[in-house]
Amino acid sequence: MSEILLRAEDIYANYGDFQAVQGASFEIRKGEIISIIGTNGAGKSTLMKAIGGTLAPKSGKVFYKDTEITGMPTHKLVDLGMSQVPEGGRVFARMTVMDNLVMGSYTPRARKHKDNALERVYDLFPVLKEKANQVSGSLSGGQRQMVAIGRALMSEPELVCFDEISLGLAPTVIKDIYTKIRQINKEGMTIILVEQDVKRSLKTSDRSYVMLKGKVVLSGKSSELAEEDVKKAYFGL
Amino acid sequence: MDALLQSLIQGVLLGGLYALIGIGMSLIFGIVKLTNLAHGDFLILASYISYSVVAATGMNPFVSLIVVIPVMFAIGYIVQNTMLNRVISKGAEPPLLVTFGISIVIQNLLLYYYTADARNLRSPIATKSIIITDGIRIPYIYLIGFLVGIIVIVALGFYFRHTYQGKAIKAAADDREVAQLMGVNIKSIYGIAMGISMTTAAIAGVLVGMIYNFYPTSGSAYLVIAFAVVVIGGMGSTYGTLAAGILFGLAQVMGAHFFGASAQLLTGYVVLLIMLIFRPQGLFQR
Amino acid sequence: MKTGFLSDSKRLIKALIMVIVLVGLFVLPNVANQYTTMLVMLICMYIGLGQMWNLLAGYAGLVSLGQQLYIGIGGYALAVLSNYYNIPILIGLVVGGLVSVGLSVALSFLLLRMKGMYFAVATWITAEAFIVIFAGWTYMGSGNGLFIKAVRGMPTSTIYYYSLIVAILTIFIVVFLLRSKLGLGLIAIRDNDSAAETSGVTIFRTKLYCMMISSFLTSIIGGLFYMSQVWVQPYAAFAINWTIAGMFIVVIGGIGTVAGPILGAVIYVILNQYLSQFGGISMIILGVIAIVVILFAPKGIIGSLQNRFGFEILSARRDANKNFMGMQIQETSENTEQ
Amino acid sequence: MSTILEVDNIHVAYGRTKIIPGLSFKVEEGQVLGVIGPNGAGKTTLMNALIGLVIPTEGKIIFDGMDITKLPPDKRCHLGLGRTYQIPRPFEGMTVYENVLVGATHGAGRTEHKARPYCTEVLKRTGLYEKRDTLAGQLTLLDRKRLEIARALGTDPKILLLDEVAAGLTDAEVHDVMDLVAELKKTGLTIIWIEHVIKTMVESTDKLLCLATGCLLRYGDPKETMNCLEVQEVYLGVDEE
Amino acid sequence: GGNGETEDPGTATPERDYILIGIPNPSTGPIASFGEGTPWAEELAIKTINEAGGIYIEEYDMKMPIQLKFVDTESDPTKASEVTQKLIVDDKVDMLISRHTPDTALPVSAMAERYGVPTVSLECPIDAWLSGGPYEWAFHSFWSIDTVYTTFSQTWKDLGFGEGTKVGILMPNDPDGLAWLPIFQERLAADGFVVSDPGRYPNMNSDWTAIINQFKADGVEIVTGVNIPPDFANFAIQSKQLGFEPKFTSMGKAYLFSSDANALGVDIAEGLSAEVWWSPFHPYKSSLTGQTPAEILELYTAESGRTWTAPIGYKYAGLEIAIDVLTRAASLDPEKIRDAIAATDMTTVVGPIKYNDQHISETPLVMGQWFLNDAGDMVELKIINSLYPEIPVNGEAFLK
Ligand SMILES: Nc1ncnc2c1ncn2[C@@H]1O[C@H](COP(=O)(O)OP(=O)(O)OP(=O)(O)O)[C@@H](O)[C@H]1O
Ligand SMILES: Nc1ncnc2c1ncn2[C@@H]1O[C@H](COP(=O)(O)OP(=O)(O)OP(=O)(O)O)[C@@H](O)[C@H]1O
Ligand SMILES: [Mg+2]
Ligand SMILES: [Mg+2]
Repeated sequence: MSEILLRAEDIYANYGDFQAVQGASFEIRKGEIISIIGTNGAGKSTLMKAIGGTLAPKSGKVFYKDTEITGMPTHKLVDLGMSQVPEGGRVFARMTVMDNLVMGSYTPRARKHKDNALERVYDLFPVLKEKANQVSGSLSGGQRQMVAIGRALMSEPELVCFDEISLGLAPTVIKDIYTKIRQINKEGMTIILVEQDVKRSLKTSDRSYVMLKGKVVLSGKSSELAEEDVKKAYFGL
Repeated sequence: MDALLQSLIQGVLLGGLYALIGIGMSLIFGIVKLTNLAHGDFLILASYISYSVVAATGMNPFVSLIVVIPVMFAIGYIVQNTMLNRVISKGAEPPLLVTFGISIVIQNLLLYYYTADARNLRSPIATKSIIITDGIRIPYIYLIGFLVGIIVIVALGFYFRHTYQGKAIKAAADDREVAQLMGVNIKSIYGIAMGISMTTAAIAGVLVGMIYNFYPTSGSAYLVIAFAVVVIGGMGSTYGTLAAGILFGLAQVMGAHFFGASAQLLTGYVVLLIMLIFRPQGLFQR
Repeated sequence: MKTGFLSDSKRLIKALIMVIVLVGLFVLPNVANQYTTMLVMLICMYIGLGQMWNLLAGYAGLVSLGQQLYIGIGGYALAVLSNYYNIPILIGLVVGGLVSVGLSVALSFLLLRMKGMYFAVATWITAEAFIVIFAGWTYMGSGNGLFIKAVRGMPTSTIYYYSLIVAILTIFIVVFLLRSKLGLGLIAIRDNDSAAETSGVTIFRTKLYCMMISSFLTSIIGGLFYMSQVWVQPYAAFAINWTIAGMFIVVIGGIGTVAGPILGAVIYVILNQYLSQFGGISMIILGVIAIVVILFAPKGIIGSLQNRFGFEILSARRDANKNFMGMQIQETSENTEQ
Repeated sequence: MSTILEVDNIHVAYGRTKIIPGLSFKVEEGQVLGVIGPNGAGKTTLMNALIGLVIPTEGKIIFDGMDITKLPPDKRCHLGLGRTYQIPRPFEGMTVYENVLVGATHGAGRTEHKARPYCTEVLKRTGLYEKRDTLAGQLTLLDRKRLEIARALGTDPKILLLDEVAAGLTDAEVHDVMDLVAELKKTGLTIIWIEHVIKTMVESTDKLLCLATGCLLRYGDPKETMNCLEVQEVYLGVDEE
Repeated sequence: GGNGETEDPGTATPERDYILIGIPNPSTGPIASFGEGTPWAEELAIKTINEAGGIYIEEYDMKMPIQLKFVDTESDPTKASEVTQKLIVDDKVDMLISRHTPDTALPVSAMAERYGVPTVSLECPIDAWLSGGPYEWAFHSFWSIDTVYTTFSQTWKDLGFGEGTKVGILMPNDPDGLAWLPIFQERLAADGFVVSDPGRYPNMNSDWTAIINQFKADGVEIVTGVNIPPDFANFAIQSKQLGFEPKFTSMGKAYLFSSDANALGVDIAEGLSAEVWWSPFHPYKSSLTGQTPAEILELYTAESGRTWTAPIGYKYAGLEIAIDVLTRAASLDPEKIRDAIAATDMTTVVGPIKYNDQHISETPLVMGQWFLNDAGDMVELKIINSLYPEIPVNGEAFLK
């Protein structure tokens, strides 16, 4: 087995007084794809924020390659090789598509490969090349999602986390994306998928975690998880 | 005829200076979305710092920039990081009040240390001109102001268009959280933006100090000019600011030329309001 | 859930307190010393100024830096009408208010095209332009301004009552407005204008009403200020300081709350009076206080208290369960899901 | 059944970029019309044109026999057009209840008193009743989408325009939305629904319209539209499952 | 009327054992340079009398020392009016002294009238102060614009500028400019000068090209008017840049203080002439200590390290008047104090004070010019013309 890349231990995260994540743990090994699934409001996005540094966890620890990274500022995590696509196709609305993508290669490590990476993204989403000089605030919903995904890929991360990757994308594009994900995974990128589409995520990932009300209630090899169990865990039946 | 040409020249040159006064504000206004009511006072603060440096070392005011710029950059960085960053996400009004607080503190500290006496950074070229004809002259100091204004603005334009850091500032202003996810150090990036704004204020402050006399309260007059330039040019648009500065400067000087001295300020404002009717988001804003 | 009885009695107590406070304020000039009367008078004026700025900035999202325009108009209206036409002061106040409304309507066609800080700056520049206009207008006494001779001997207590009534009026109007359909539309526009528009809110009209109300009352408050000051002069009458004072009051007290400007005005007036004796450093202290308060309580004092204790005085919030009229201390929504 | 909405050869452009170069179709009263198409095809743009956020450069939009091509959004809302936003835009400083109240008072022209029971009903129907006092800024994505629908319903529309309200929902939740749509349809509401979830579209719409680069690719029975070769090519992709 | 609002002590035990004089002062803001020297000058003035135990007050049959209460007007008339009200109703001052430009003198005098507080006002052109009248409680002393003109024109005539000389006037649109304008226009015309008037420019004007162009076109030889210092500085520098060099400049307000004059740079400042309201060369003596202006200012420079300014004389004189009045009134009854002010007839460091029925007493004004000092690095003021025989001339006017 390959080394553990990221390990989250007993994470608690709050919004004010409200506990959105209540003791969730998971780990991911180098080269894996894992999926985190759960109903709306289960706390998936919050967990990702807590790991990615945009929301300080109340308690718990996060390790990246055996170094503790809990509470480390986000930009440092990015330097270490973690990247995230937040949910909802968030783009730098007043910047052009091209500048958005270029921002993806902000880390010194990624800057070197900027031109290559840009080509790859354009390859994946040809429409973005057409719109390279359009202000991204005026893109369609799906196009924004493409920018967000492309931007994360620009940083050539070791570990990337996609929150609701297929949101707003047309079926053709979704298919492409999933093919692409498997491909970049094979090229060595470790991937966390946060998805609503249970079937697709089970199919794509090596292992899965099911979250309910802020806790991980089920986990295991995706291929071994029975659909019945997942459903039960999912709805807390 | 000479008088008209002289006014035209003066208007354009003055406009370059106006653009320089406005550019730092426009940057912070458009990109960080912060209305810095203390911009004029920072500018005058730079004039005073330069004054002290010149008084202590006897160097040329321009040379004093090697001290003034780093000091102003640091002040901007610190002010942004210790105060403004804490309120920037709380809506438009708290930062407005904080910058106003900073404005009165600067004014009164200056008054305290430097007294209400008039000061300037007069250098021998202040009263010299290039004489073209008897009726047309180009004052060196305005010419320098104009050229420096253009250089600074072009440099800033390049910075925001072609450097990662420049883009990071814009990105951070658009979406803080996502910018962090790109690896931007959000804590320092606004500080850097403010530092750059203060750098332009430093340059403008030294020029203003060489052209005009200044007092601890002089800042407010420059704030109005900066605002006018920003509104005409469109927030955060570097070349827009340049065009706006020239338009505003020309409007004032030509207003005075055609309608008399009393019309000078008013013509400026009228041009500004007309601009706003046709381009409510500024000249160069999409 | 509270029982009907409980909330009824709470309401009664609340009403009782209000009545006592009101009666107290109305007899104040007879029982308190002259200085207290003057302080409360100033506080009342600044409450009005603050409430009106809050209505624009805090509720409608129209961050104005040009309220001084209406202060100036109010002062000048008083001066012109009483000096040149011998018109009684009170009528002068109202006429000033109406002129301001007219002006605000005319300006709205220009200003309301702008959003955010463009609006802020444009309002300020407009007021600056009015300095230039009034300073060049011989009829208005040009740069010299005008003395409002008719109010020279007016006793403080008279101005006190006018101010008190106007302050109460502004509070009442703000509360009433916010609990009306118009207020709901205003807040919707502030939060997201295009969504508000597709929800049926007519943006221009809603903002316009708001500007009209605020210009009318601000102008009346301007008249009151100049009743007490006697001399109206363009550079002071149209000075940004008026709006800054309003902003200080609202932001320190708590923007977007009704009680905020009241507390803010009390702090502002007392602080100013107290600091005035410290000569050179009074302004530094005021500036530092403004900065420190905002840094540690960015929502203002009332806003922060509300956050901590979870109640709202004079709330404009609608409770989905209860009828909204009547002034009661309401508990804000605690999150239902846990 | 009568035609409630007629789109007659509209051209829509943002500045110099033409998005919809001539599009015509009709919607019957009480129907659910599905709109699909690749990303960037112009679906949201079409909706913006219907609601008045962008004015077509050519062509006409006729609603209930009335030419509304140039009316501003608020007027259209008063006439009975309600919409949701693809990227939710709640009034963040307001509670969920107040969000709905805005539409119910300003959009539907009720007094606040009269709007109250109606809002309660809308909130219950959209499953937000429990959260009525929560500040809208604190909702999860799903609830924000629900709130979008609730707010649109609050305006008491004759036509409801839904923009990707089911995106990001789990199967069960999508079913909730489908039930809601079915229920709304029963009350005689006309619905125009943009969505990328094919199964849903096929199951719950009466007619399906496929857009590609601003042009009408196919308009008709949902199954037929889906089976159309061109649609499969540009939109669905060659099926591998 | 509001005059009844002041309370009458009436009893034999005083509420406090000192006399309180309120002094609103522009300590901060644009006219802060006028406020400089406060409280030094005022405290100097009350020192001797307080050391002697104060002033005898009949009602209480005791001597009471004077205490001063200063408040900052921030150079803002609105603030000035608010803080003056505080002095009156909170601190219950027995008297007010109001001075330093219309922005302070007018609102303070207006409040004095409303509340019926006896007030000594100084240092604001008489014409401007009168526009707020008629006054019952406030009394004012300074010079009038008419005198300014007479002084200016006398100097010009002495220098040989005769009828037909082209005079450019530079008057802003502010209370001073508007007050000076009609008087200068009328008298310039009467004296046969040819006037070039580019119009009322606003304060803090940033560009002077149009004005300079007109002066050049009209062949202006003398420039006169009244400006705030930054505006004149700017005008003078731009004039030089654009090649406009008038033969003689006589400007009010623009470079009264040594700091303002020297900030212009010696090349510009040398030869400028101005109205001088007070200087170390004034021959009067303090009614309190017999000190001469020169002595007082020497003390000031020694203690503060700053150069002298004319307002210091008026700060001092205000208290001279107040002490004289209170001594004569021997009462804290406002009406008695007021009557005592009306009856004033004395000589202060700024000159004789005797109010007329408009409550005005005109103080002397002379003409000064800035001369290069011996080292050649600074300019210093000398008096070059005087309508008052007692104030001697100590420099010879020159053209540049
Ligand atoms: N900014 C916020 N303030 C307060 N509460 C929040 C905030 N964001 C989310 N929550 C709450 O935290 C809980 C978990 O939210 P989270 O976004 O992590 O869920 P999720 O599993 O990602 O759901 P979804 O599938 O809808 O994205 C929800 O109940 C939500 O209401
Ligand atoms: N303001 C604008 N300026 C220029 N182009 C724009 C603007 N708004 C949208 N577009 C372009 O118009 C096209 C259609 O956008 P629209 O949002 O209608 O697509 P859509 O069909 O809703 O796509 P999606 O399924 O991704 O939401 C896109 O290519 C988009 O980039
Ligand atoms: Mg989520
Ligand atoms: Mg769309």
